[in-house]
Amino acid sequence: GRHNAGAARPGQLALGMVTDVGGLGDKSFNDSAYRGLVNAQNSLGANIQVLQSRSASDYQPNLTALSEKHLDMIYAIGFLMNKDLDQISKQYPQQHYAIIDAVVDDPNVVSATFKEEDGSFLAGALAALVSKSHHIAFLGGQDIPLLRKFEVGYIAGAHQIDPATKVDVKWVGSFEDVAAGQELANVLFNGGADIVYAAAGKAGIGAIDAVKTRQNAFVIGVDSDQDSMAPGKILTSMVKHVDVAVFDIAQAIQQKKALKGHLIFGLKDNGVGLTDFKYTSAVIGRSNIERVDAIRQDIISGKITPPSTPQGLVTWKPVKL
Amino acid sequence: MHGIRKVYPGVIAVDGVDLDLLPGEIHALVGENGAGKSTLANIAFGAVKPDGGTVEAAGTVGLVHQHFELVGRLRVWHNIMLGREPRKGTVVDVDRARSRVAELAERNGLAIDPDALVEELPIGVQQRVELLRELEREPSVLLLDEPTAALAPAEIATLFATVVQLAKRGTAILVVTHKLQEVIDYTTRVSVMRHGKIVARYETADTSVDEIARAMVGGELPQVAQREPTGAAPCFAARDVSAASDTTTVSGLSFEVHAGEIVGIAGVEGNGQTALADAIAGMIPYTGSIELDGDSTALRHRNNIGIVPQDRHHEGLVLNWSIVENAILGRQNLPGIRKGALTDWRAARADAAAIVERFDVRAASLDVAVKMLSGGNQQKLLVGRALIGDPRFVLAYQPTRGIDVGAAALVQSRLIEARNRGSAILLISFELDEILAIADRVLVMYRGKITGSFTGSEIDRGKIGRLMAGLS
Amino acid sequence: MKVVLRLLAGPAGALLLAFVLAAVAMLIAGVNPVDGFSALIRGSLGGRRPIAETLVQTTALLFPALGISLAFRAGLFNIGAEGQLLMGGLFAGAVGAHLAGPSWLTVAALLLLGMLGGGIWGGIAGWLRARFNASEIISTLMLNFIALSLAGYLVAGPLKSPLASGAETAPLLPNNWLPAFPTIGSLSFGDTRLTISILIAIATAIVLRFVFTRTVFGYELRAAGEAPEAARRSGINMPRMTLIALSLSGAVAGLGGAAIVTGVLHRFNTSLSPGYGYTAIAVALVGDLNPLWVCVAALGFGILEAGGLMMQADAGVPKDAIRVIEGLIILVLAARRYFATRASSAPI
Amino acid sequence: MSTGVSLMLTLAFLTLIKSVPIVYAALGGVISERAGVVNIGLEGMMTAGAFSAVVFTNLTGSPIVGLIAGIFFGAFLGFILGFAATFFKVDQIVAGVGINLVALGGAAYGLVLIFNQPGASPQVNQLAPEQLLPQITVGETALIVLGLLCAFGLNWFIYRTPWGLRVQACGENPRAVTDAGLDPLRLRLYSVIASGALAGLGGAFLSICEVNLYSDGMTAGRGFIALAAVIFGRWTPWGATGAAVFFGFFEALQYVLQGRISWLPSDAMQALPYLAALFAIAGLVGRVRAPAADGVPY
Ligand SMILES: Nc1ncnc2c1ncn2[C@@H]1O[C@H](COP(=O)(O)OP(=O)(O)OP(=O)(O)O)[C@@H](O)[C@H]1O
Ligand SMILES: Nc1ncnc2c1ncn2[C@@H]1O[C@H](COP(=O)(O)OP(=O)(O)OP(=O)(O)O)[C@@H](O)[C@H]1O
Ligand SMILES: [Mg+2]
Ligand SMILES: [Mg+2]
Repeated sequence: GRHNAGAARPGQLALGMVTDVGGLGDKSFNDSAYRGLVNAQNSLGANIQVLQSRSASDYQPNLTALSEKHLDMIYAIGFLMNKDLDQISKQYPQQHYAIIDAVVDDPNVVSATFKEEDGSFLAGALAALVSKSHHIAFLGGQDIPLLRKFEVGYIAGAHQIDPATKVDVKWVGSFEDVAAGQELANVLFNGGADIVYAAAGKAGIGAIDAVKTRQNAFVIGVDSDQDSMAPGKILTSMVKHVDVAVFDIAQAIQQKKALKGHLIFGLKDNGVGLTDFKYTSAVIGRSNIERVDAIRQDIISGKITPPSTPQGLVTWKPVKL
Repeated sequence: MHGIRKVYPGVIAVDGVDLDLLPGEIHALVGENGAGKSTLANIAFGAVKPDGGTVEAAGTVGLVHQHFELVGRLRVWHNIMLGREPRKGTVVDVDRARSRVAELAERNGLAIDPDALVEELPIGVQQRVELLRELEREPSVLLLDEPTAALAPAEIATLFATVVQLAKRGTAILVVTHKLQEVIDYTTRVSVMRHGKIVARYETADTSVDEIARAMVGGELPQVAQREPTGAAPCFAARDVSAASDTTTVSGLSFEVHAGEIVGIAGVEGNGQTALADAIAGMIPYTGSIELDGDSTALRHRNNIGIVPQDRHHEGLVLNWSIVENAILGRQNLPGIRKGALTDWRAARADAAAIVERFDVRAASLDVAVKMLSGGNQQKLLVGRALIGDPRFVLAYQPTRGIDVGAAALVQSRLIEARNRGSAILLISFELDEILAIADRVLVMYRGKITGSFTGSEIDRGKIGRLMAGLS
Repeated sequence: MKVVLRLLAGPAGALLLAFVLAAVAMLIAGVNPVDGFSALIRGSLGGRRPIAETLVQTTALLFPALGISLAFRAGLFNIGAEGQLLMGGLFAGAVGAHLAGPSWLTVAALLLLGMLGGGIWGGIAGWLRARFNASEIISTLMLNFIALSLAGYLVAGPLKSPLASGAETAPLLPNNWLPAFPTIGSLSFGDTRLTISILIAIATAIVLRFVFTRTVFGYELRAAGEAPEAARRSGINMPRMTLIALSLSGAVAGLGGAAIVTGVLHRFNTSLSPGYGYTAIAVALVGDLNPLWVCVAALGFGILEAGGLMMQADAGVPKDAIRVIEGLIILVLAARRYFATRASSAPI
Repeated sequence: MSTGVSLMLTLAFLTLIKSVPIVYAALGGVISERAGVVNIGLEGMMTAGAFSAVVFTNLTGSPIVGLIAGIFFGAFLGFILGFAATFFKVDQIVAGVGINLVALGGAAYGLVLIFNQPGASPQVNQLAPEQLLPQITVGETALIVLGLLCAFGLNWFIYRTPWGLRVQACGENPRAVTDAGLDPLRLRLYSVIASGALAGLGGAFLSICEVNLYSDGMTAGRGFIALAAVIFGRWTPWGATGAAVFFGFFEALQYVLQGRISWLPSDAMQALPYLAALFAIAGLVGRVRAPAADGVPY
């Protein structure tokens, strides 16, 4: 098997991971987490095992199966596993666990969450700065609370630059339907938006496809660095470094460092952030890049607090700087 | 065919039969229901594999099934020309197909609309389609399994005229039938089957209806029961009923059936019998009123009534079910059968046993699926179900269709016995003889209207025949 | 020799073929079939916990399969068990997060709510068919998608748990959890996910069988399915039968959804089912629509599902290869009737 | 161009594009069911078509080869279902469910085996990606036209040619076909193979024409929608095509309307095609009847 290197040798770091129903290949946090795991395999010499889940009722047996193997760390990828992990971690108090995107308050669990709204805020600000039509768009996968953090952060960021910027929002209704992602991106572009922030898993690939043949139009990628998928057409990617979180935790375990119960990954530690505009710096321009960086500092310093829920967005006002 | 043998679970359907068909002969195959005629015909055709024996045929073999094998949702011409469609380039030459069918029908005296949808045709007309389909292929051996069961007398005559013509041209013909007069009138030889064996074979010229019938049943024919006088209490009443079914309409029908009376509806098929029967059964909407003892809902609720439907396979039976299960269909809510929410299967089984016993249904057991029964035995089951428990009112549509002579006499007797015990019986039949034999009163139907009514001594075969033909 | 041949032509041959195909699939996946199969058996039957997991999966398939059987028996092609299951779970989950009271009462209430949810969903299709003669194949299928949208909307919005960052309802109060499977002698299932829902499912099967074979309603339902025209002519109110049959069918599937929510997940979310409602169609048909055989078929599929997880964990067979193996086994099972008739008519 | 006009255009083109894959699969459903085989496996056949088209395009660089491969592998699954349904007399629905599992699982696993990456394939050459109109590429146009031709051709085949009439008879009463000296099993087998080929083509449209990669779950239930379209269209080629366009239209409509009606949640919008279908079938009064022997092994 590809993911299962067999039993760990004595002394070797043994890591396990349970994906959520999105599974490997989601081009989102499952993939990103897997990258972190592979990094651990390569640079820490870890032995890794991955179990994929087909439905919510698979989480528990999968977590149990790994727990029975007494690994050094078991990662539960995705907020949907929080209840199950809570239960399993109590059953195996000696076992260490980590969960991504949710908080489980048990002594043997490390929770890692990300400030997606902060990164998305930067993406929105950048889009508002670059947009010629003052009209940008957000394309979401499924309308779930986690994705709403991306949406509202993005809108707030745009409004921070120019409250008159129009932001269209559409949802694919799926993270898989690439064709639908493409057509919806087309609809958004044809509707006048010139930048689409595609936070839609695999369906986002469709948006990247849609932008390739268009002039003066851009997509902002998400989760991983997608900039090279259509060089020059992807303004930037709002990366969410689940891989970094996974790797950091593995490293801490190996070095027997104590871990905090809840790790929050934000802009400061590069847990979230924009890529380095490798292909697009010319289009964006120096001054815009500097403005975005200034906003980044303001968020880190606490001057700006991007909203993370639709309710928060309603009461949120652009911050006078 | 030599030493043909076919065993089904529980029955030896065909048991060592030898049969030669000579070119140019019309060979009749007769026998009781379940004797094995259809099985033998199907073996000759090649549709059923025999367990023993050999079949040899010079040339092609055609079979006219009694339970037709037609494609209901296609048109007549297509059914007849299936597999032999005339072409114009790569497409079907519809005009040629149509005219071919029209010509074939014309030549054989079987009127048909080549463009009609088969499923919308009455059973008698479907029979013609099935026949024409085989005639079109001009097989060198033609097997006809009860081809006349659903035909009117005039059609039977034209059919046999065709058959005789075919024989003259050298076709070998086997006719399975229960109408012994046809045997005498048209065939050259006759084989009698009983319990899977050929028990007698005659040159038709040397034999008689009686002799064949005796050979069939292995003794004397049962006598039809006597009618006894009954009081004439009104029971069933139709008033000014108008209705339309798929193929026929009726308008302004009014008549009564008294308790202890058999009223026969005489008429050529297609004159509204189906619409009338469907309206009475509550299967189609109608205007006017239909009442049983003054209650217009009684019929709909199936309380105490018995119905013999027209098409036993689709309307009457659940083919995959056992005799027991079928015996209570339509009666499942009667007090004796239904106990609270439950079915009293013991009572159902007793009823089934009673039907099988009283109507001489021949089956390996009460638990065999009715699709395993021969056609005539299925029909007997259907009639038995309608009559069991002496219902107040019985609607019998062609009750003896496909039933052998002995069994037909039995069924007629059972109808008369039910009448004698006070049932009101409405008999719809295309066989005038049957109506004349058992009806107390005869109504003639023509083009959806009742054109004549005859009671007791007024009943006059000639007058009725003329009215049936639309003459006055 | 002849006996062996005969066995090979029979169901044993079908199973053997299934195993050979599965082995080939494993070899392609780079897995030693011996490891694969032993993981399958260990994961499904190899001890108390695996057996419990097998029964959890069996239960999840059994309810929708029984619901489907009921509809199919009435001649109604219900392919909407997935949506009905979801609605049942949704109803139970939405209320279960808040319902307080004596446990036996609230659990029973939630199960009934699940039946109500599924029943409404089936009933809509039944009503459309009865009233407008609208094909239940289309409507039940469409209702699957609509259920998913509706549930997705509700859990992301109005029913969203304030605790969860994801799309799901708040956790069920513990008094609303289905009780664990009773201890048999020294065998306790308290620490597994096995609850009394398997007993409820089996009881449902027995009731259904009783309804089919003993009651007048069951008789009429089967008549409607076997020979609709004959049934109509025997006085059965077909539209009413359609409505009732599809509602009941949905209710049974919905009960399954509620059982998953109250017994396994203890909350509702939209990834409740990996497609149980679709696989259950195969389960119902493989079980010949006979409730007791459907139980057996569900057990077989449950073994595959539970064993499949272990194949992934221990033998490293990827989950997609497991799906292929399941599909192959279903294909071969579908052909079992052919093998069975061959066996009975094969010359010896 | 005013926004209104451009919106209408967007809607029109999107309708066409969203309909095409469903049209192909639905036509496949028509031919198979007309011959008496219920094809629940359409979804799997689309998946096979979509996946193999990408694999072969990747292998050869030619999307035309990919398209042909898509048709071929769809037809191959059709062959399996057809063979199982005719010569093995299996329950067609069970077999269809099995085929779906094998295809969906097989494609997902194939991604790992062939491209060594789960979830989605790398991008491959797209079939004629040149933009014809702002909305629509040359490849899409070609396959839209071909789809219409297929509908036209199937209609002609079923109602005009002798073989089509025989296929119809097969779905109604295979015994009558046997009696006519023909082999209904063979006719059924061929029909299901054709069905798979059409569904495969529909899948290939999704993967190498509309976009340029295969991603797990990208058929997103379209095979089942096609099945509904077959019934909706009363088992006729034009009816099924019309029903497919109906679904395509409402899918397109929800794309366009989303976000424009602020009080309607996006989930309600996504349910639009299905809700529309529910209302439509309720309004479709009259008898809708499957071929008499549809689904019955012979
Ligand atoms: N497929 C079958 N399975 C089991 N038994 C059968 C089957 N076909 C026929 N039989 C039995 O074989 C016997 C002969 O049936 P067959 O249909 O040949 O009778 P028949 O002479 O044509 O009767 P009828 O005059 O009623 O048509 C009957 O007892 C019937 O029940
Ligand atoms: N729907 C059916 N399903 C299965 N077997 C059937 C069915 N209909 C008829 N049969 C079988 O075929 C045999 C012959 O049919 P049956 O005796 O009922 O008809 P028939 O009037 O004698 O003429 P035919 O030979 O044209 O069918 C029956 O004994 C029965 O076993
Ligand atoms: Mg017969
Ligand atoms: Mg007969």
